[in-house]
Amino acid sequence: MIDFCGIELAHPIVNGSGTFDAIAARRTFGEALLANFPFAAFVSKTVTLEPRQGNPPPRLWEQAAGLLNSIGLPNRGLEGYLEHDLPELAALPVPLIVNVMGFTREEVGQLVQAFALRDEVAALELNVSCPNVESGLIMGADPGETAALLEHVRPLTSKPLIVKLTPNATDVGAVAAAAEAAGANAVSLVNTLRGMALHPRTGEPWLGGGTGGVSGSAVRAIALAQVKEVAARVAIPIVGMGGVQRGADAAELLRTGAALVAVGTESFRDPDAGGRVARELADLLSERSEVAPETRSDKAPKTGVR
Amino acid sequence: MIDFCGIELAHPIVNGSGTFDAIAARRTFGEALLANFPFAAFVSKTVTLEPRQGNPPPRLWEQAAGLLNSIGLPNRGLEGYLEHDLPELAALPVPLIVNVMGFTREEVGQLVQAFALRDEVAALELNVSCPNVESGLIMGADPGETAALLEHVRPLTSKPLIVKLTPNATDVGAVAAAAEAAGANAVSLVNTLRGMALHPRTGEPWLGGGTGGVSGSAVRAIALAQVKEVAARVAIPIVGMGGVQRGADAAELLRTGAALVAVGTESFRDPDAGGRVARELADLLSERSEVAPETRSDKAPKTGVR
Amino acid sequence: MSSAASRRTVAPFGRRLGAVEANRAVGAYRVLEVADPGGPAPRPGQFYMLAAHERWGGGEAERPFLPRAFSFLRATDERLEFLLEDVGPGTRRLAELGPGDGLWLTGPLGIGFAAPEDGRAAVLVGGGIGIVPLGGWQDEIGGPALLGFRSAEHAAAAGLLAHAEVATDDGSVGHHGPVTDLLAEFLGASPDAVVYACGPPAMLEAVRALCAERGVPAQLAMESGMACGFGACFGCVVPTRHGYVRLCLDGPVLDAADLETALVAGAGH
Amino acid sequence: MSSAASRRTVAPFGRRLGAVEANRAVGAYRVLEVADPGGPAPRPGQFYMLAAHERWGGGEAERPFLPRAFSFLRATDERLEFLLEDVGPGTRRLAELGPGDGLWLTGPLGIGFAAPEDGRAAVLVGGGIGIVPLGGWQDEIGGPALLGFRSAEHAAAAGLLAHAEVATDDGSVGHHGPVTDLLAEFLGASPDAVVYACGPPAMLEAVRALCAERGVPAQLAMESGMACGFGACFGCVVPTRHGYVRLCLDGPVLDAADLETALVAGAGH
Ligand SMILES: Cc1cc2nc3c(=O)[nH]c(=O)nc-3n(C[C@H](O)[C@H](O)[C@H](O)COP(=O)(O)OP(=O)(O)OC[C@H]3O[C@@H](n4cnc5c(N)ncnc54)[C@H](O)[C@@H]3O)c2cc1C
Ligand SMILES: Cc1cc2nc3c(=O)[nH]c(=O)nc-3n(C[C@H](O)[C@H](O)[C@H](O)COP(=O)(O)OP(=O)(O)OC[C@H]3O[C@@H](n4cnc5c(N)ncnc54)[C@H](O)[C@@H]3O)c2cc1C
Ligand SMILES: Cc1cc2nc3c(=O)[nH]c(=O)nc-3n(C[C@H](O)[C@H](O)[C@H](O)COP(=O)(O)O)c2cc1C
Ligand SMILES: Cc1cc2nc3c(=O)[nH]c(=O)nc-3n(C[C@H](O)[C@H](O)[C@H](O)COP(=O)(O)O)c2cc1C
Ligand code: FES
Ligand code: FES
Repeated sequence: MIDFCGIELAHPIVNGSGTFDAIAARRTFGEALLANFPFAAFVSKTVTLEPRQGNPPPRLWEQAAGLLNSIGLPNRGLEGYLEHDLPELAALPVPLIVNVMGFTREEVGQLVQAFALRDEVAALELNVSCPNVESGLIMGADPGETAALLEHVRPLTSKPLIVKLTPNATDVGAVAAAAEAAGANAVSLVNTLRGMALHPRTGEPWLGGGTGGVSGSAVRAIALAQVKEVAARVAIPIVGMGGVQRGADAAELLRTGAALVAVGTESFRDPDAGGRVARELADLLSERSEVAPETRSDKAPKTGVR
Repeated sequence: MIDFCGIELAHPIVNGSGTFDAIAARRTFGEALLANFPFAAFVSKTVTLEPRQGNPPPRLWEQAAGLLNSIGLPNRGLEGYLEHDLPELAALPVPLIVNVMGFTREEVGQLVQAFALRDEVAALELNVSCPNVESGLIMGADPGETAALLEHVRPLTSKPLIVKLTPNATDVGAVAAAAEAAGANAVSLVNTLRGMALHPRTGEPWLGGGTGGVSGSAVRAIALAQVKEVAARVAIPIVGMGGVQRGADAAELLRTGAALVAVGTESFRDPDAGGRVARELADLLSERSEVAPETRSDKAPKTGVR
Repeated sequence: MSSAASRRTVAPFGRRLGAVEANRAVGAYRVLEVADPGGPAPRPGQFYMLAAHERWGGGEAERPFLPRAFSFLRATDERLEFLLEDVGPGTRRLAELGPGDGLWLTGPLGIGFAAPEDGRAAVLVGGGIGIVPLGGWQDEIGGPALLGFRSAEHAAAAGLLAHAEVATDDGSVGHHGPVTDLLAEFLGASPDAVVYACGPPAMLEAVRALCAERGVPAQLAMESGMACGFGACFGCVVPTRHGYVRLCLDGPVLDAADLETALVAGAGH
Repeated sequence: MSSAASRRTVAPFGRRLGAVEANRAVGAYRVLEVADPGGPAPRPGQFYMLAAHERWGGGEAERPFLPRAFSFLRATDERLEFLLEDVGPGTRRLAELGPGDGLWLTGPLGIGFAAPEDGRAAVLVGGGIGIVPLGGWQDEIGGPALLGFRSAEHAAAAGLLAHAEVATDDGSVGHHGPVTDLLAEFLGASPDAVVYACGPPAMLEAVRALCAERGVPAQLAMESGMACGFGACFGCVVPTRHGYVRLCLDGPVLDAADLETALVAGAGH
């Protein structure tokens, strides 16, 4: 078992918010999903105060070794989430982490406060980094803004607060340090990198939302560098993500300082990617400890495998 | 012919600094290189005041649809460049743009001043964005720093000054606007994105330089989004680059606001990539103007094809 | 296994490795026969996400990266038949697979066609590669097939369905004109029909408009760009009268009455 | 065409499309015969950058992306012979190409071996896949070949050279031990030799150290990770007594006397 901010997890692999809908997956795959749930905790898609339709289609563009998306955070809003989604997600066999986003500090505060009361929720992730929605960029790209947000919401809950950092920032390490100083229990990164594609025939922006965010293998090296920068600046645990496809990719993020690893886009290629990565990782770690203990890093991850 | 900052160019394709060594290519390909020179202007690799060996190997890591490099700006230094490189580069059949970088404003000033005197040099590109060398990040990631640099060097030359922006910045548009306001004649982007890879066996950083910069197809969508942001903020011409492989990629950058397009990593896959992209682009543009003039953008590039 | 009444066969969790057994040309298309041992019987109209086991990537513009959505033509005894049209790097890679090559498959996904209610007679309308989901459905519920194609080369695929009446854009076979001409004629004679249609957006929109005008119920098997196929990415939405729906989860078969238009941005070629 | 004295044949500018004519196994390796119509005759020790024309990418970890460096084994009549060892996604893809498949090639690149000066007798030392550049060189200057391999399966490639004496790590064929044992013995008998060596870093370093100790001149055909092959990226540097040199431009053949070590970070498997 792994301890992450006081939450017991069976292995270090979770999902990236917005890249796995456990409710839809259960409709598609039935109860087999629950019997083989791929993630050690489930991170739900970003919830906002009001319901959102999301961006007009097309929302997807396939790029070289990656995906550009402009989903626009469709969700039922806080009330709809509490009524429809929460009961179903609470029935999952793993702890639930709810990802929230507000357009003002007060909105984030309202969301945090609402979930603070719910026992079904193990932790909250603050999306301050969504590149599709204006405020995401503003709150998470600046250390001062991030600190002010945390100072506002920290008193509202004793649940672990994970700040999801945006990679579209000059100095993610400084933002992470500001979040830590203001009381964040963990940081997660990377969110998607701002990107754009044009319609091959018309030359107009392809995505209904204009610009979008890049994820997948294409961003793996960028994510690893950012996790390293953040690991050098904070002592709180890091949820590393960005382009993880295989157990070896997860092992690299762990070695670089992550305590957990999230699988995002790879779940689109393989619905059980999370489970596969967890199994490959376990095999790798047991191989290494058997064959060559001396080649393992002495930098232990911030939260270890017990 | 194209007019770029008063320089006449045969077509809109140039090379990215540091991705084509015309002197080495001439040794490898002989005079055929000059007869078929792939670029409309040649941008030389970053020159610093003092000679540099560059970073220890390994310097290259192949990532999904891209390259991660940590070259570390090896060069002969200003004196060596003037003595050895400049005469050979002046013999190329195209205008020469010299890319310079200093570790302080004064150093950049010295470099600019030295080249201001040389008729062989058509323009200067200021590398304020190299992610491998500390100062690169500092000068080009902050609008104030960029403005201060330009204010220092602008009086030193009447040659066009192109500021090469770093993509590792929260707001590239703001940096570009600061450069323009302080007298830059053009901006170029993107430089490489900070990235890292680990040795598959040891788990230590693979690159001798620790971290490096990502280029190639993987960054194309990110580059396009940044060019769009910058185009919305400045009126000076833009040299767009990042993952250009085909004429269609160049056309997209032009359409999004670039006046010229640079080919970088693709030259490693095809030494004549610049020439091929220029030919494919010309075919595309003539096809479009023949077949469907009404589908062309009404946003003309800042510097048009006459 | 699901009963005939259900529109959704639940998929085994995760992707699984199928094996290509045959790849043959049918006119301008390729039929891929894939062994899916242990795979459940899908409902007509459901689809699969497919990717080549090897070398999925490295095509034009360094793609494909994501799996691709395909209806099945017929499914018998744990063998699936797919019909492919080469329109880009993903379909090109799949179309070159030969016997023994591995194929990742996830599915069946989405919901299939609903059986005709109140004794209406089924008529199947297909355009181009859109004939695919009609194959298995016709085997189950019968009914004539009105099929539109670009040219005689493509119309060769009409042989994959029974009782097919053909229209071509170039008039090289069958009726010279859109397949909706045939449908209009049919509905004139049999106004109590229910229409099952699949094809390019413009065709589906013409079918929708015609059926709306005539007050005939229609089910449209639609397309949109997909990344995951199981509701994970929210990328495949199409607008309906009740807001956006994920086509991979609440479709690909939609009730025409729920649509203001069948023209979906980013779908079609 | 270059004279035998020159170490560098200039390459046609750009990459060109060659065609695979044959692909056969030689022990653990594959020989790829490639038609290079109009291509110039390379100098032994020079190399080419190769990439498959189709599906270069989509392998393990979504690679390859860049072309790969390969010495040629022999070059005759505008046909090039390459010998490949499958060590990763690039070599794997190339090793599966068959007759008629296209191959991008750029080259010849770098500089080849220099002819023996002052009448010294040549001895060729190869380790594993490192035997490749010795093939054409032996055809030109003769001399015995001392070849080291992991096992008998790999040692089958010794037949590609003449007068080969073999050593294997596992003793399954020839001398049981490193090929430098054979070289030490040879130099004991013929101290006036000049050594031409190619192989894994550890072997080259052993050759370098031995030759330095014996005062025997040696030329080492080395490896390092390359992106471009023509001096464009500055990525392939190896440290020499005179600083870093680009191996693709000033090598891959280096004078052992210029090296403090032949162990290059990031080279070898
Ligand atoms: C439910 C469903 C069932 C289907 N059934 C079948 C079937 O039975 N047989 C069949 O042949 N096809 C079927 N399709 C269509 C098939 O999925 C597409 O043809 C396939 O995904 C195309 O992939 P590609 O790589 O070949 O082409 P792409 O290059 O992906 O081009 C396909 C279309 O996608 C768009 N596009 C182009 N470039 C990009 C990009 N980079 N990112 C995103 N979009 C892009 C354009 O509109 C283009 O015309 C079905 C689709 C759906 C949704
Ligand atoms: C001048 C020269 C001549 C050569 N001649 C021959 C020849 O005749 N025959 C032959 O078989 N080989 C030859 N080689 C070696 C050949 O170029 C390599 O084996 C090939 O590039 C490996 O590519 P790959 O994709 O198969 O393997 P890779 O996965 O690229 O692995 C090869 C090695 O590269 C490193 N590596 C692993 N992953 C990465 C990564 N992502 N990015 C960068 N490096 C990585 C590791 O050290 C690994 O062992 C030559 C090399 C040079 C420089
Ligand atoms: C289609 C899609 C939707 C996403 N939605 C959200 C979201 O709602 N909230 C959020 O915090 N991150 C969201 N993300 C970001 C992912 O959680 C993750 O940070 C990112 O995709 C990088 O990981 P990957 O490369 O493994 O996909 C989304 C990513 C994708 C691809
Ligand atoms: C190997 C390598 C070396 C580079 N060296 C320099 C350099 O010396 N100075 C500079 O300004 N940019 C340098 N760059 C950045 C490129 O000029 C270009 O901005 C970047 O690679 C993006 O374009 P691409 O994706 O087409 O390669 C280098 C890039 C690569 C890949
Ligand atoms: S394709 Fe991902 S939600 Fe439908
Ligand atoms: S491989 Fe690029 S300089 Fe040698």
